[in-house]
Amino acid sequence: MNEILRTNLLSPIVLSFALGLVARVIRSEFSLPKDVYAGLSIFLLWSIGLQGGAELRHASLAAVALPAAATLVLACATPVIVYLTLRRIGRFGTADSAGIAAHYGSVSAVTFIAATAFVKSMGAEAEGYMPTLLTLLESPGIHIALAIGVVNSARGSGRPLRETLHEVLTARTMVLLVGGLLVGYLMGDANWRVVEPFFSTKGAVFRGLLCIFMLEMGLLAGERIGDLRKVGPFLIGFGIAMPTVLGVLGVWLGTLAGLSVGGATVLGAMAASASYIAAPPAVRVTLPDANPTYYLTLALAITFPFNVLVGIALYYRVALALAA
Amino acid sequence: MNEILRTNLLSPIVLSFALGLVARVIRSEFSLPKDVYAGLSIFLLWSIGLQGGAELRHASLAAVALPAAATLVLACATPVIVYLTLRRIGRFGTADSAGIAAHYGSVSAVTFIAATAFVKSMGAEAEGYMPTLLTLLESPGIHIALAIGVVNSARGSGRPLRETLHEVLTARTMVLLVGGLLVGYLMGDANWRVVEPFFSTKGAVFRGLLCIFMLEMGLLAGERIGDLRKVGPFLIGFGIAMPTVLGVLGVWLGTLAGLSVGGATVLGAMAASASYIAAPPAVRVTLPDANPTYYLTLALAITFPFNVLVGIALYYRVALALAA
Amino acid sequence: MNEILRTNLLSPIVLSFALGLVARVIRSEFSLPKDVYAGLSIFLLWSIGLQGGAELRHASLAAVALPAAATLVLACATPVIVYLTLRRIGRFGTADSAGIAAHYGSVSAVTFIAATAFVKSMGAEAEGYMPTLLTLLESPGIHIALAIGVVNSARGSGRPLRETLHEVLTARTMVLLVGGLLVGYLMGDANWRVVEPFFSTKGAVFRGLLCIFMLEMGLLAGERIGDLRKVGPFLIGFGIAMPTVLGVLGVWLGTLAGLSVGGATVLGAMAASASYIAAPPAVRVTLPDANPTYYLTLALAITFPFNVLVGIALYYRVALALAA
Amino acid sequence: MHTVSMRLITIVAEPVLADRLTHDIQRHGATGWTLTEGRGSGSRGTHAEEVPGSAVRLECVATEEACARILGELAERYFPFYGVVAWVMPVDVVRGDKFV
Amino acid sequence: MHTVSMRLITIVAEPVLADRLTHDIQRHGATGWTLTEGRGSGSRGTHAEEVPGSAVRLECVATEEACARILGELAERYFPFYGVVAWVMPVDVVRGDKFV
Amino acid sequence: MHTVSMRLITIVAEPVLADRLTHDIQRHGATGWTLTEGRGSGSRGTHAEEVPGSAVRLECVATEEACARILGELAERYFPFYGVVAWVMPVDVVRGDKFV
Ligand SMILES: Nc1ncnc2c1ncn2[C@@H]1O[C@H](COP(=O)(O)O)[C@@H](O)[C@H]1O
Ligand SMILES: Nc1ncnc2c1ncn2[C@@H]1O[C@H](COP(=O)(O)O)[C@@H](O)[C@H]1O
Ligand SMILES: Nc1ncnc2c1ncn2[C@@H]1O[C@H](COP(=O)(O)O)[C@@H](O)[C@H]1O
Ligand code: NA
Ligand code: NA
Ligand code: NA
Repeated sequence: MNEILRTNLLSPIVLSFALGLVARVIRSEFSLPKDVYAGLSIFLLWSIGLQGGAELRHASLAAVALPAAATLVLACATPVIVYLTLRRIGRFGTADSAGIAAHYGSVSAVTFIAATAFVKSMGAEAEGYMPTLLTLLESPGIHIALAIGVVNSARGSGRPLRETLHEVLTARTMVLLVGGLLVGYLMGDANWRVVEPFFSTKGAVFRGLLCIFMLEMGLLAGERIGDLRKVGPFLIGFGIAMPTVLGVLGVWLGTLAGLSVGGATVLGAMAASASYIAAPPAVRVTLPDANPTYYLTLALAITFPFNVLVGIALYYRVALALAA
Repeated sequence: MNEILRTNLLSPIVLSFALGLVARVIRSEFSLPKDVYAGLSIFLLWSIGLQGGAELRHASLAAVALPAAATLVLACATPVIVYLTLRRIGRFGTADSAGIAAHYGSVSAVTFIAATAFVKSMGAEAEGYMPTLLTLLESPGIHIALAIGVVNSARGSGRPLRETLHEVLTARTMVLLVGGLLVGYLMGDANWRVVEPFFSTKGAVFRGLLCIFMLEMGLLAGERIGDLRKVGPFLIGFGIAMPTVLGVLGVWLGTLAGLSVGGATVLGAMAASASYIAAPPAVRVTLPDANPTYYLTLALAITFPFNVLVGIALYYRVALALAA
Repeated sequence: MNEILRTNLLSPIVLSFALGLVARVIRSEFSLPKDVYAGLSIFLLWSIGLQGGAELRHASLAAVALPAAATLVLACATPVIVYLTLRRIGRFGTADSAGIAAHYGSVSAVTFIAATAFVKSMGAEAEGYMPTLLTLLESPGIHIALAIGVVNSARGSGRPLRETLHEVLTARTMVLLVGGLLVGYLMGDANWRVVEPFFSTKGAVFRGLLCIFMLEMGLLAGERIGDLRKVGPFLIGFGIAMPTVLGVLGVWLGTLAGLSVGGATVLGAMAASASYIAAPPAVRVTLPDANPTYYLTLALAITFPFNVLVGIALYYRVALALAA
Repeated sequence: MHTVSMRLITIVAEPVLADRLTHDIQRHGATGWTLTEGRGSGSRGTHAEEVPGSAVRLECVATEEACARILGELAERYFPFYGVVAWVMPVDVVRGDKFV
Repeated sequence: MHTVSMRLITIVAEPVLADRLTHDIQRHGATGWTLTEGRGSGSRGTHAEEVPGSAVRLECVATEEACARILGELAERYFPFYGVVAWVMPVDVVRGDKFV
Repeated sequence: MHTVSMRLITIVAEPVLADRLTHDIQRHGATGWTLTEGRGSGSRGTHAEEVPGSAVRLECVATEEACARILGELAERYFPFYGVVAWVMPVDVVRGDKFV
């Protein structure tokens, strides 16, 4: 386990994240310009989508079917598990519980990439069609959690749930992931080979831009560190224990569905991760009573670093054990 | 023709454009950040210029002279043909006719690239010095059309035509295309080889960034779709018929001037295309009476998609026929 | 010398700079969007840092120690030389002298890269650990010059010097250079090889983006050309003579410390260069009495072009002579 | 120059609200609006934005009544939940009919 | 704090007009201006911009007379053709001589 | 809608001052601020910015006294050295207690 952790901690992705964190802690004014940050996240999502589509051509429907089903099971189970844990054990209100559930119900694309890179560096590359599973996991969990929240909440935002669901389905992340999947699939191998060096998630461009993006992720997480006091010990523990549980669940389901060790690890990391791009605005407008400090601090300052630093390596160990 | 069309429609350029269009139609809030969009268009124009300059070193003056002359003929003929058609047949006013003529008199760099990529994928690569022709065609047509408009228009903007012409000549597109041509020419082969993988219009970086740019082009075109009702059936027909006429004229002149099938196709596409970067602001300030809904909808929502989806393949068929 | 100059003047870096300059002189409205410019400078600094870190793994401490010492000597000597020259010979006030000294005490990363590229094209590649020296030279000179200015200045900004020094130490340039150095060092060779094609300062991406950055540098320098009249003949002469002196000093110290011809040239160029990213805001807030027209015009419109066009070639000649 | 007195309402809010606010003010009779992006700080620390502290600034010239209705809706629907501030001031415009 | 009463004119317009407007206001005696970029919506739907809906917002503190002259020029040269709105309001400034 | 009269102070300055200004106004009792980025021109030609002419625009709703104190500090610490202009105007706000 030590060697695994070491490999992970010295990866450029983790080091860049750590640098960003440190830069914020020493109160550097450095940050990525807004449009550069947005441009990078567009590039990363679009690349993941395209590559997923291109790889999908080489996968048989039969091979994808079971892992896809496992992913959909996760999409439904995750928000419910999170919601009930927070309501019953944490004694949180409806809005807060549902709001946090929406974040864990969806997935963090950067965690996905970090996991993909990690298993590759351990010599256990994941299945090529994993981005398809990412796309499947992106939005249903948000829908389910918001529906739970709205149904159980007396005081709504006065805004039809339908509008928010439309927004989630047509959000940037969905357009780029689903659209990229389609474009990558349709363009065919010859066209893909032309742009592959640019978009491939294993290539120098993608990996290099990802480092720069992780710098900013570190800065953003660092910005939330002061909020750790505000969320209290229960949520801090929750932000570590819950991804561990969900990650192991994801690895187990993935292994059951026939994924390789690498694939199961990545699915576990997806299940364990909390969205901080798609979920926050959707929750903000639909469940205005939910406290943003809770869900943002959990997603960005606790669960994201936990997964990237330790969680992924852990899920990999579990996947190895289950495969044996 | 069917196979040709299919190749074109499944190219990443066209697919990305279509995705952007669909995203707007389903009312997604997705769009490229402003600075990213501007940065991409700077990169694309600068790459075209550089590559044109680098290739020009390998072309003899004799080989370039005739195609250049053909291009200048097109630059003068296009705005006049468009202006007269709109005045005489369409019964449009001076300002509107001249404004639209300025757009068709110039050229759409993205259409140029789409055509270049298309002929290459058909195995009929265009001459290396084509970007030089693009540069030649960029601005004279705008000057001619604006001059026609100002001379025939009673109500001017109270602004000296000279100022606008200076603006057109020193606009971003001109600096990047003409400047890139010079820099690419002067830097020599050894220097070009160092940066070629990054700037080459056939390379992964250029093609990849072009896809992302096309996404936004699709969004922008989609934004104008609602205006199709406002421009009326005459202009919709005009936006398809006129590029067809100009495209065939361009292919014919190109073939006469000795261009290959690929080169004649690309020249046709240039003639057929309408500028939506350089022309709109120039027309807006010089001919304020001209209705922007007309020229923007024509350039972006009718002629651009027509050329990219169908026109280029058509001009290629014509070029093949003329060469035979 | 003629051949050397010619090679330098026809490099893409210099040509792009010249194009930007010309574009501003003919009053083109062209410029890079703000966020693109900031994004490019982040990329360039981060790449230099990473590559320096990756190369440092292959250098023995013994080899780096002497050049590092020479660099620190330069960092202390440069601001003092500049300050005394301006006070004693130029009869400038404390604030102006110290403000200008802070700029020459630091270093221009783009001049560094231009010098690195130049010596490589002359077949005399510099040592791989040069970015480490750049990082060493970045901030001490600013600290020393500001301290001189504050101590000798009656009228301060009412702001503790400590705050400004903290700002300089945590500024964007420092985070990216020092942080990049650490990340590049720690990630190890295998990880570096994955991202090297993207970040390498010899690669197509870095060189290509540098060209685009130089375009904007030309525009910014052009913007200051009108200020040449305001700074007067003494400072114009100073902006050429001082880098020559400092450049020769740097080359000499570098040669003494055992650097190769290429390495000594680059160290000379660093000593001769004036910062225009880190120094200006630090001087502005700490020495508000110092006239920004002086230090900005010197750094951007005189010394930067002088070094890039002529100085680097000169320092190379000197390094050759000293090595012989 | 003949000018007419109107009201200018300025609303600063969390970016997630941008689209809803522009719809709201048009529903209350505003004929146009201008939006700029920036950042800010106030009583609510945390915004649900990717970039903390970002804010949109919406301006609208409208009649006194329209501004009062807009303020009322803000107070009811947004003030309790969201980071929103708003202020109103009288302005002189040419072509007053444009804003009614 | 001794303050002087001046006028603040705010002009929102299509971006193509940015340079002309800054020249115009200086011609009418303004000593400075501030410009921010944003987007907007009004009576004219379509702007000749690459990005539809983009708008520039120009502010200028000047004397009442200068503001009146600027409004006059706007009304004559731009209002009939372009997407432009403008409003004027009184403001208090320190160092009133800076703006004359 | 019950409104309260407050003051809005707008400060346009060189970007290097942004952080200091936001601290200053909070020290004088402002409870919040909004900042947008733009560019401008005034009596001082040269700013020490990478991009010449860039400017930040800081807005703050506060009490009349707070605004007076802020203006006083600006006049003393910044006006002599830096490119800074500021203006104040009365505005009506809902929830006046938010700004005290
Ligand atoms: N006193 C103020 N003056 C100007 N803008 C303010 C003020 N208070 C708050 N704001 C802006 O309104 C947003 C929301 O404020 P709040 O609801 O207090 O968090 C902040 O992000 C600021 O941009
Ligand atoms: N009532 C309004 N309040 C604030 N800004 C407006 C208003 N009407 C128009 N604008 C701005 O002025 C620009 C031009 O307006 P128009 O000429 O009506 O198309 C729009 O893009 C808006 O940014
Ligand atoms: N009369 C004015 N109206 C509006 N903004 C101004 C005015 N004068 C100066 N400014 C702004 O204040 C900044 C500093 O002005 P100055 O100190 O005069 O150089 C300028 O960059 C402008 O953005
Ligand atoms: Na999840
Ligand atoms: Na054309
Ligand atoms: Na130096």
